[in-house]
Amino acid sequence: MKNPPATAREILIVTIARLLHGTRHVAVGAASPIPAAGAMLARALAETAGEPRLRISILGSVKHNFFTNGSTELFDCAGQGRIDAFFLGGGQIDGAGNVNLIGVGAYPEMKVRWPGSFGSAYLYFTIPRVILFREEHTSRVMVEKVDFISAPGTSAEGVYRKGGPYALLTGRGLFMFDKDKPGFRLESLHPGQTLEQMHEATGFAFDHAEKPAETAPPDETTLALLRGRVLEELGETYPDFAAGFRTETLGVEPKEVTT
Amino acid sequence: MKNPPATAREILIVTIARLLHGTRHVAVGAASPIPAAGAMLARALAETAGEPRLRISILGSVKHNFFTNGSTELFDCAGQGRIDAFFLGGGQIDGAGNVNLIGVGAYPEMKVRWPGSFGSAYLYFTIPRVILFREEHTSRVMVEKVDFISAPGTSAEGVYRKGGPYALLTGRGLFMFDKDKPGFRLESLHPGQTLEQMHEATGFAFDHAEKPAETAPPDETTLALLRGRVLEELGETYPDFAAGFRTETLGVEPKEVTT
Amino acid sequence: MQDDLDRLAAHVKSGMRVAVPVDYGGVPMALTRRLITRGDVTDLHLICVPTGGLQVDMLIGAGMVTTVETSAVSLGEAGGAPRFNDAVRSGRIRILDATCPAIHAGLLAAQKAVPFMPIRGLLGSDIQANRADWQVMDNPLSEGADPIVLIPAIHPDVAVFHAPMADRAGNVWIGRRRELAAMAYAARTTLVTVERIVETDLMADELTAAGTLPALYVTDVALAERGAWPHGLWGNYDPDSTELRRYAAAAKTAAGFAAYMAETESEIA
Amino acid sequence: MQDDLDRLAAHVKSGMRVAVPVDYGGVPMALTRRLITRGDVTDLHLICVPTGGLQVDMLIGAGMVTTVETSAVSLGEAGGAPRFNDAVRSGRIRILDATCPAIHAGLLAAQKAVPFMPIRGLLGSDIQANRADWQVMDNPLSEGADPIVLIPAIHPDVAVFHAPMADRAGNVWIGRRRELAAMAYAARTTLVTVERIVETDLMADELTAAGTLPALYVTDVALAERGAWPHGLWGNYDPDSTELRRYAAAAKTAAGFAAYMAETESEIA
Repeated sequence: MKNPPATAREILIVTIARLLHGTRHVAVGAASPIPAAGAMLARALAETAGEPRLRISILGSVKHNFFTNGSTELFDCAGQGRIDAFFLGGGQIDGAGNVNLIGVGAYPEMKVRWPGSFGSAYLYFTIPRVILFREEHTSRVMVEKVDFISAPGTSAEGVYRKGGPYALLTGRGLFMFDKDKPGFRLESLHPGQTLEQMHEATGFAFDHAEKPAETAPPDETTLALLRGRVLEELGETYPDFAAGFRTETLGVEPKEVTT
Repeated sequence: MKNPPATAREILIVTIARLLHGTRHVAVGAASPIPAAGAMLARALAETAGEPRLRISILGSVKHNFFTNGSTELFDCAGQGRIDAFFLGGGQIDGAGNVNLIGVGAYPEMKVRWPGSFGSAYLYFTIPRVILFREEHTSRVMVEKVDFISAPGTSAEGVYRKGGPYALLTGRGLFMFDKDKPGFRLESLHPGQTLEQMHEATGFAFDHAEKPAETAPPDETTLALLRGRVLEELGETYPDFAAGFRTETLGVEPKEVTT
Repeated sequence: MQDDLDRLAAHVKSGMRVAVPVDYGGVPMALTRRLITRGDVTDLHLICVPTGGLQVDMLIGAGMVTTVETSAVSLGEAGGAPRFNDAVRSGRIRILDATCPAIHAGLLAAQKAVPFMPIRGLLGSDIQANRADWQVMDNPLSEGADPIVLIPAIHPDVAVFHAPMADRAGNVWIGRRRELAAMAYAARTTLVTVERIVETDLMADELTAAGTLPALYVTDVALAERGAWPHGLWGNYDPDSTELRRYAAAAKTAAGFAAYMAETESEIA
Repeated sequence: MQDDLDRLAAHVKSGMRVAVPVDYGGVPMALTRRLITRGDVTDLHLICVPTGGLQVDMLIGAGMVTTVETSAVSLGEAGGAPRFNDAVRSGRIRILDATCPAIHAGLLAAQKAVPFMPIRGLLGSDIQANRADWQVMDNPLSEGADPIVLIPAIHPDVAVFHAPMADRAGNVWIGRRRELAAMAYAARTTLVTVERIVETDLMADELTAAGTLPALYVTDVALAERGAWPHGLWGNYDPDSTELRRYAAAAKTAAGFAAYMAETESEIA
């Protein structure tokens, strides 16, 4: 029996694993099962390929917590250059890679207030591969200019900056960030997406090939690894997510990607 | 049977206990049994008098170690104003309260090199009652001007300074520091010492009464406390010192103070 | 009748700067509810170390807060913090938005008794642009221009948190959650509630001592079983997500918040 | 035959900045003797965290050291450090005299990835006067003049220490001796010798995790029983004061030092 084809979620996880290739230490936010799954898949793939071990820190988790110096250690560790990749979301993300986690409208008495900037204004400066990850890709999220810069995408010459945006991954596609431009270039459209839809859903201009590639689905080995070992590892930290994932993948009302 | 009178060492310990009266937290260097004994006596006296508890941190000791954040915590704690008193020695001490823990001669290739300044250049600025304690009182120790300032006795106006010299206690007598002058004033001569001897042994000028007082011996209760409970507590950290002390006090070749 | 929680609560006075922990790091909810029930404190300046949750939302809902300095306030999986969001939108509280390591840096400056700590990052953010108290200067150790932000020391009047255990001498076991120690080092008064009080000396055994905040920094301790509920306490119990969601739904309006507080008060206080 | 100590020693190269611990804080003497026996390293810059003892004296005696940055070097109860004192007096080594919290501040700056840390005190001392690398500036957050010293970040190439135990994953239990963690955070490479290697996961139990330096910061670990001897190791064994005094007496001269080293070499190496 052949495996069912990759779901939309699996495409995201596999894409994240690709973006993490070659990293040694990845930090993942507390409630981020898809980035965590991507990191776990990257770790499993690295192990299979005999590459150096990938360390995954999941913030707020006791089991995947490599830290013993309180909540400041993540930031110290990032500053020391010991974290290669991290994920940032964003209530708004603009074409210059600026991220807004504060709210909509004029600061401070905003129309909509979100929780706050967390560590973004530091980690965006210190971690080389920051992957902007937001499943919702609409023109209210992907805006021309954010209402508030929690963390800027680029910095003026002379400003100490070791890190920044590396890629933007959404439910519609994958963009890579070009810090010299600065701006995003569409790398691939997820299966089922069109360039026209992408333009419509995106408030900022972006570079793209005339006919953008489609985000590649995983090969059989990778998919097996994801649905086996990785799903099991994921279940230890995100039991609800893993259970839902299993249902989705193995058949009840499958929201499968049409490839 | 009446207790034998106080020895020279006991006079030092009792004087230290007096200087510590009213403090809440005293830090003592690693190899400083006499200051430690003074602090333990002050603690016992405070307890007897129903005064607030005196905390004693003995550096390098496991048992009397109130710290759990590594060797930086003593300094942080002092900076926070949580340590009221501390003891400093000094290869040289001068009349301005400057302390030299580095050596004799021209720095850096000195004629005599001592270990180094340890934390003096910080603790002298942050702990209100720093007691300069050195049993040897000769003109090679008590100099007009130190060859190297490990820690200055006073600071220029506008310099952040919460602490500094409070008293100078030696084998010959007790001085109090006047930071406005700045300089030392002889408070009392230990039993058997004369003002003339004191001038001869001291390289710096100091204020004094025409007929300086004699350092007061302890009363019977204090002496009993010292020879009982305090000596027992001291033995837990400084067994050799406590044993020697016991011998000295209880009779074999007693070096008693003639009162 | 006055009990241990009242004795702790009495240290908190109107106008004070109160440091509170992150939602998974030992939130003293029982003490917070007691403060609200007593009703004698207003004008608090909360410092979230480095983010806040239910505790912050409730204190704001109860009208006890004037200023919040934080990197975020939310109810985690249960969504946004309704009373916080409402108060910010309406301008009823002053918000000092920060980023996590900047709050840690401010506390560290207080711990080290220095006026400021330098920090990388932040430049070009609107966080920085809105913090007049943070200064930018050129790194004096660099030859070229090298702008860097200085975070002034944060000196809380009071730090409050909940921990697994304390001993009779007031030593508190905090394990790896060393930001709780950082709060205590920086604060003038530190109030701790614990799940249990042990009869051993936490400092006597090197294994427990390694995770212990010494009594030296602890003003007072009170027993409060399940004292972080409905937040969780690491190694002891998980967050009660049903209760957090129940609160999130109720507190969408001021009236709903009041009803929730009246209804659940007796359970705890 | 190459063994684990050789593998560790091979990380230390001529010209490196090596951070070493205080004499009661886990001194890797077995590793130090191995470095001396190998004899292939010179021109070391030692950073004592914050003071040094026998280890520093031996490395200087062996001619492997060019610079010592320290708040003190002594053999404690056994007296002054003879090879250190002689080398300073004769100008054979460069001495960077510091004060304990300044060394901690420099390491903390590296830990925090900032170029400097401010520190109080020091002004008016000859320590400050002789450190061209330390800068004085006026506190920019103060209205009046408020001079303050800036200590540049200290970035050791290697940190070395001895600890009670490590697990198979390379997590190291340091207990309360958190300056060992500070050294590791600041250093590029961290080499640890331990009394024993345990089969449990030190990070899995919150009690041991609280005193553990994570493997993340540990480059390599080697077993070395009584690896701090003749220094002591807290909770394990006391200093061997007879041996320290024997060394102190022998090392008064260069020849005496050489004889001592030749004679005791085979015991350890």
